[in-house]
Amino acid sequence: GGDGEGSASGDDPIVVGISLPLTGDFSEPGKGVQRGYQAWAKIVNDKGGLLGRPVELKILDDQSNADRVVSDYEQLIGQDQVDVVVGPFSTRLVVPAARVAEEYGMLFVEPAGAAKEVFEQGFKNLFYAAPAVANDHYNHLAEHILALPPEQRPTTAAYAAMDDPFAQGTAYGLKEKLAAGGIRTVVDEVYPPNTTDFSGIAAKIASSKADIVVGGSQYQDGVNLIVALQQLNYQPKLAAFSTAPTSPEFAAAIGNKTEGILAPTGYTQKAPYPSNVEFVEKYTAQFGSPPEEDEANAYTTGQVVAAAITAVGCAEQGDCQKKLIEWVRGNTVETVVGPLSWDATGKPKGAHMIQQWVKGEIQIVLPADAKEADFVFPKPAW
Amino acid sequence: MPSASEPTPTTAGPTTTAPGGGARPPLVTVARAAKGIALLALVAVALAFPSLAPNPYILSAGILVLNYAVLSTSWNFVGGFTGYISLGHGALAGLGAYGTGLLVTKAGLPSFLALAVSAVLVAALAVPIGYAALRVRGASFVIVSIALVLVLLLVFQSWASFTGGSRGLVVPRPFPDLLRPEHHRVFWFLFVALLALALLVWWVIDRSRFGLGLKAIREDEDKAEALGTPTFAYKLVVFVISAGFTASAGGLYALWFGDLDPVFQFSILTGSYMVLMALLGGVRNLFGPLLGAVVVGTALEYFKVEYGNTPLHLVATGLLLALVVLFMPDGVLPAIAAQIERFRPAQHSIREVTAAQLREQRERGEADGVPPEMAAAGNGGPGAASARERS
Amino acid sequence: MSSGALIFQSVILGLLLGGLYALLASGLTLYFGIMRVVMIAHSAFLILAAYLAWWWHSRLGVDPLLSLVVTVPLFFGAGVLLQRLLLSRLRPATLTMMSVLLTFAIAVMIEGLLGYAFTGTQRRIQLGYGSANIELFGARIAVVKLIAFGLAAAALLTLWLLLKKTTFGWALRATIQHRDAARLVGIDTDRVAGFGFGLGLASAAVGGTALALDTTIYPSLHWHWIGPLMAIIVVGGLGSVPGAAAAAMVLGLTQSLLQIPLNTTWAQTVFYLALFATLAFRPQGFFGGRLAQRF
Amino acid sequence: MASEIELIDIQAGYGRAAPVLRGLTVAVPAGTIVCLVGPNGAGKSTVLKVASGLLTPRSGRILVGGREVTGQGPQRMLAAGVAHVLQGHSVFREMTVAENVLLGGYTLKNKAFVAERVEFVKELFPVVADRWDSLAGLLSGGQQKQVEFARSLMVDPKVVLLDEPSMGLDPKATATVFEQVVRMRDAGTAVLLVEQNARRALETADLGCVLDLGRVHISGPASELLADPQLGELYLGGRPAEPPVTPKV
Amino acid sequence: MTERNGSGEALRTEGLTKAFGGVVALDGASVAFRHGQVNALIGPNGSGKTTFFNCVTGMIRADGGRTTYRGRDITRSTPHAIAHAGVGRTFQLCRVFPRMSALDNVLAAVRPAGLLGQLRGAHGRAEVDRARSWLTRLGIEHLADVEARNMSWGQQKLLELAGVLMSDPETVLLDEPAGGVNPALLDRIGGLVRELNAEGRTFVIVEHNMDLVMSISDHIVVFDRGRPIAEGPPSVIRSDERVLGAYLGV
Ligand SMILES: Nc1ncnc2c1ncn2[C@@H]1O[C@H](COP(=O)(O)OP(=O)(O)OP(=O)(O)O)[C@@H](O)[C@H]1O
Ligand SMILES: Nc1ncnc2c1ncn2[C@@H]1O[C@H](COP(=O)(O)OP(=O)(O)OP(=O)(O)O)[C@@H](O)[C@H]1O
Ligand SMILES: CC(C)C[C@H](N)C(=O)O
Ligand SMILES: [Mg+2]
Ligand SMILES: [Mg+2]
Repeated sequence: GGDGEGSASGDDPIVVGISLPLTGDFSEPGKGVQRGYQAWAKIVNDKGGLLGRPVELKILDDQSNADRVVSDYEQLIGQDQVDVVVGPFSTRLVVPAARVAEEYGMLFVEPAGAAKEVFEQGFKNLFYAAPAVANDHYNHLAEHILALPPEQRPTTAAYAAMDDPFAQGTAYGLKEKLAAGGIRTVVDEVYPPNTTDFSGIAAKIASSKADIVVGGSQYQDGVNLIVALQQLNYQPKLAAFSTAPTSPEFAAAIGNKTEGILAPTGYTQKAPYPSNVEFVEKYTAQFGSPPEEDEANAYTTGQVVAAAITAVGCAEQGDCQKKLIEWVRGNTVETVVGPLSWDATGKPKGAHMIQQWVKGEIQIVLPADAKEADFVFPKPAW
Repeated sequence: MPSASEPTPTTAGPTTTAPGGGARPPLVTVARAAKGIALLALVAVALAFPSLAPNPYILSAGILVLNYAVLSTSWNFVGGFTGYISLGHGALAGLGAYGTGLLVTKAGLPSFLALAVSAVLVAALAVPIGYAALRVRGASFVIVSIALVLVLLLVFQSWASFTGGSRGLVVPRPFPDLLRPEHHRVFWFLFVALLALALLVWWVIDRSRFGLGLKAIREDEDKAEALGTPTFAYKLVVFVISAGFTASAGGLYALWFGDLDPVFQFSILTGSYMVLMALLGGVRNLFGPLLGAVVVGTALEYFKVEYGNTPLHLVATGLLLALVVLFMPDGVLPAIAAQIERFRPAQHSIREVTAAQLREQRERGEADGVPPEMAAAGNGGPGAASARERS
Repeated sequence: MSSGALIFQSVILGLLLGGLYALLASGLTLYFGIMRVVMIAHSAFLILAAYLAWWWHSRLGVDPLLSLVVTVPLFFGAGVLLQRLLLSRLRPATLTMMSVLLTFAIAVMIEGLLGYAFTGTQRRIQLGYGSANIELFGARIAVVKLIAFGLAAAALLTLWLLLKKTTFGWALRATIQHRDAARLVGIDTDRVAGFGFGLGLASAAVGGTALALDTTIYPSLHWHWIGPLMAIIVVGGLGSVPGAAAAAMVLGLTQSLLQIPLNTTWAQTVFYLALFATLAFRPQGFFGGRLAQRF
Repeated sequence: MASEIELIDIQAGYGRAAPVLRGLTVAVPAGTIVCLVGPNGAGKSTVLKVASGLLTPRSGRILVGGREVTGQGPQRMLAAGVAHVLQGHSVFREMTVAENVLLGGYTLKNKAFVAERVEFVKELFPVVADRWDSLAGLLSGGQQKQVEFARSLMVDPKVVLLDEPSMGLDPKATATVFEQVVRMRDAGTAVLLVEQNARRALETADLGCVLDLGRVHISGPASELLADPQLGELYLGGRPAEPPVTPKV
Repeated sequence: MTERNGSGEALRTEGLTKAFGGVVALDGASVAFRHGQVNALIGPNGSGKTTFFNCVTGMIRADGGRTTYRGRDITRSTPHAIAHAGVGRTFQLCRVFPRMSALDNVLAAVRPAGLLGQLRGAHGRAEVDRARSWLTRLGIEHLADVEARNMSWGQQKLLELAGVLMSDPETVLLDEPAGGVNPALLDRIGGLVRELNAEGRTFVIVEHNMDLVMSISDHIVVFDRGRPIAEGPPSVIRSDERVLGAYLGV
């Protein structure tokens, strides 16, 4: 399905091919990314499109399935002859998708391939449209904890991460730093993506009585783990989970017992960049609520592609793609998450912020210069 | 060329081989000619497809179908000959794929050497697996085969340090410089070659004494054993052959596709697609699984393109399987053969005679010196036709 | 860090899990051991029931337990129809094999329809008491898990009584072993076989609801259940309801305890190890008996 | 004399295939044994299946006790008083001998009567008592046949259809079976008996019917059939050279 | 066929024992069957005759005792090895390959040797001719291309016999060949057995049809409760009191 409404000019549309996990493991964030792309297309088209041509999205559902994502991009590029492609959600799907794009010589800007593995594949066409890679997401939190006075500083930590490059990347990025700072790891669990029963893991964490619990989660697994921990009445001093707590569904999913839960984010609605003000406003008008991180990442992706197309002056398969790739590699793009530029592997050069649920709302607490609320430590009981 | 033991109750039976069967009716010759032409057409299509495919996507979809064809033909070594229904063949393909991938990435073998070594390793591994699994029959075998997939899934998910776990394993490209359409073209021919080899081996076994022994196992294993067939050894050998081909298909897929994820490599769905395809085409037929793969594989791709955003392809698959099981348990090819049968003049192979007529015949026969013996031993009579019914 | 407490906690979790396994495996045993049908779709129906409970809760806001009032009769009816319209059409000679494929097809269809209706997104019932728990000698028992266990136990007991204490159980077994002979002693075989299947599915309805109370569900979740359940009925001895229940408790407990030294995934392999060991050393299972081959 | 069961002009067959029975008529009066003989595949078992409602005839009528019962299933037929012992092995293999025998009385409400019958069959067939709790499928071939026959003795029907009850039985058990057949006849039951042990059966029976190719070929008093030398050769086998060693009932 | 010694011992068991749970099916059965004879094995239902066949042919493993065939110990051999040694059998409930033609049913009994033998075509001219000649001898040649499941009981019995004979056993064990077979047909089966015996084959026949047993056997072994209680030629057995008591029930 496309989103080509409002095509003012009668020109041939620029078809953007996307495969997204609208169902399956990544469906919650996947739908967020979809909304972000849709908002981008609408905003671009409302302004008359790119190169005078309207933008049309062609979105396929890959069901969070790495096999499907490959055949989706194969279909988009080979059969549907889309003009450009952009990435799906999550590292696990981004890597195989990027390879298809590369082998067809296409530019591949993606919103959600944050794990360091993405940049180790030798892709020449890939660019991650967000500020930082997974392992650096918790950098501010690690600094903050290690800077606490010794008597306040937690001494033990429990980690549970999904067997997923991104989720593990975040948790282990933090783990490395805390362990180096002398915080002992007492539980270190890995679970496959489709795990539904977390009571065993929760029992181990609870009985370890760790001061800190860190979940390398995507979405539903984070929710399940938190509920399982709550069922065992485990009360850590600090609880951090990647991705899940930033989702709009999160609070209801765990029965509103959210107080004090932490999560990293690359985006804030309050960021002062001019395009962000426009984005938040128009997005809110379109969808009724302000955008979250996933939406923003998709929007950023769109911005990068749009900038390249506008600058190079073409959008189709073939030689044009080489030019687009060249352009992105050599330039800095102003986006809703700030100015983005990339190294040779497509890795962005920026940092993430830390959010916390404070008084029933998720707010930025770190770094100090961006904070919306004070960091609460130790966390109140949940 | 299709199976000589095809159950065609009222034809001249194993037409290709029946010696002294008297003059062959012209129909049979026509049928043979038709088969020859069909075979040639098949070869022509296989060779020309890459040039005919309108775009690389169609070619890649074709490769998927071919992969299915190799898999279900490989499955049919066990399922068709011995009647052991394995829902777990997906695991063997997965092992082949991972074996190839790991040999390339961890041992640094060249891609196709890795493929060969992996196929041999899986075949070797099939000896202990078969040794355990083939000891039980019927439902227990199905359960074991399902368990095989599930346990390997757990192992490959959990043993992340070796297999990459749920994060998957990336298999380096054998031809890193090829653009994707070229890459597809090369692999199309590789898959065609593998399929041809599998078909050839199946065909050789089908007509051999070994094959007849396997079929006897399918019909009545204890009886076969009592007649002197070393049933266990037979089953094991054919299981190993099947595993080798299945693993080769898996390995070739790994080289072609490049990304392995345990959830898909060790999926019951893969195994059941093999069963569905073989069953649909007809498990007693050389080309049955191929036909099934073309039908089901094409349908799957079609569903995906048409209804891509919905899981309705699962419903369609299920529906198809259910219909086949309920109405065509012998497959399409035999069903077609049976339809053709109906247009031939009815031949009653079991004579309908009363005991009195029988005695007359016998007396006449004895005069002629032909011993009609117990010619109508329990003259099947009306059963002749009724027995063609699936009972 | 007290590992004694962890063990105790794991034992409790294992028993609670085992109860659910027991109920589900008993349903499978019913079709499998008694009716010679390999019911791959059992866990798909389980997930279906879970979805219905979830839907009931999220749409109508009613407690999922109340959905049983609808799902149990509904599933019973579905079971009767399934048996009468589909399974009864299979040739007796190939019943076991073909029923695998047929019920496999049904499972896949259910999965597809669930995906169509509810998407592949993971769902979870958000209960007010979802994380409520009670303390027992230092261990914590989630209220939802306790309810699920109670449901399973009640259903299991009912099933067992029906099979053992009524002639229905006899009639069911006779029907499947020799249909014509059963008809000749006066058994209404169509009805009995249908009821048998209905009963099995009704147990899936209860199990599904119990499952939905405390776990996320998604359409393809049934694959994760089918393996352990199959293993349980083989270990327990095909055909024996008490055998399946006992094996379920033992394996559930083992799995839970193994999670302490191993991770969750490795711990699951216990089912398959038990399955292979059973087939290697005691193919007739550890509790029920299976007819040895006669020549 | 009114017949207890009558099959009139029956056409019957399996599936869509040609009919097995082609216009067959048989009647069994109360207190009479009618013996059906004929070559393998003649349709003898099919006749019994039609008579007990297992197989619905394509045309023709079935009367039990003068009442029309055409098209009714075995359950209703049993209620009408028709019992049928199948050919071959039809024990419930994975149930105990006890369960098998008791299932023979599935339709009975009277517990005392059931207990009485159980005692009776246990005495008649020692194997039933000896192996009361073992699975029926594990018994030897002949033992299973005995259990089957015992099962059929649990009820007291008006019409009994017996399909080769002596197949696989040892001489002693064969004698018991024939004794019971005679006892039933004497109690007024109508017995339709199919036997390949044809001479023996005809010696016991009152009337005989030779079935061939789905029709009644010849019928008449059993003794006349036995005496017909041509029939003997065609259907009953040549007289053994030596006198039979099987004891007479 | 290998050289056939008219007087040697074919099959011998010593103290063969088999119990199923509490049921003792074979209780130290020691029996010897001479080569080149038609032997009968009779006894009441459940006396262990079928179990004896099953143990001798390796289909089930005896708990104790020894079986030798022509002097070779076959106690622990697999069924196919025993078949290779020259012992063929039929089953009490006739067993054929239901979805194979009669011809294939018979051909399936061919035992190929070596890898190349395995891969040779199953329908080689020599084998097919031999198979057809067996079908002819058993009078079911016209059914060669009919699937076994479409045959009547009697035809299946003959087909099973043809298959066993195709595997060219020196010794044939038949379990109730007469059960359910029309008496007119039975006479001919008896004739065939004698004919084949004249060619040098040994038979062991389990049968309840005394007319048949008495008319065709040279030697009769009577089983009761899992062990032989009497043996001898028909004339002796017919008047043996134990036999009359245990078996014939008079
Ligand atoms: N279930 C069935 N389906 C199809 N055909 C059948 C079926 N049962 C019997 N027949 C056919 O019907 C005919 C009559 O069978 P029936 O069993 O009545 O013979 P019968 O006289 O009892 O023979 P026998 O002495 O061998 O028992 C046979 O030719 C047989 O092939
Ligand atoms: N697999 C088994 N499990 C348990 N008991 C068995 C088994 N096989 C045979 N038996 C028992 O062993 C005894 C001997 O059985 P067998 O079949 O050898 O008798 P048979 O002499 O062939 O009798 P028939 O003349 O009735 O065929 C019987 O009591 C039977 O119940
Ligand atoms: C921050 C997220 C958008 C990154 C994504 N979850 C990934 O797997 O890489
Ligand atoms: Mg009959
Ligand atoms: Mg026997």
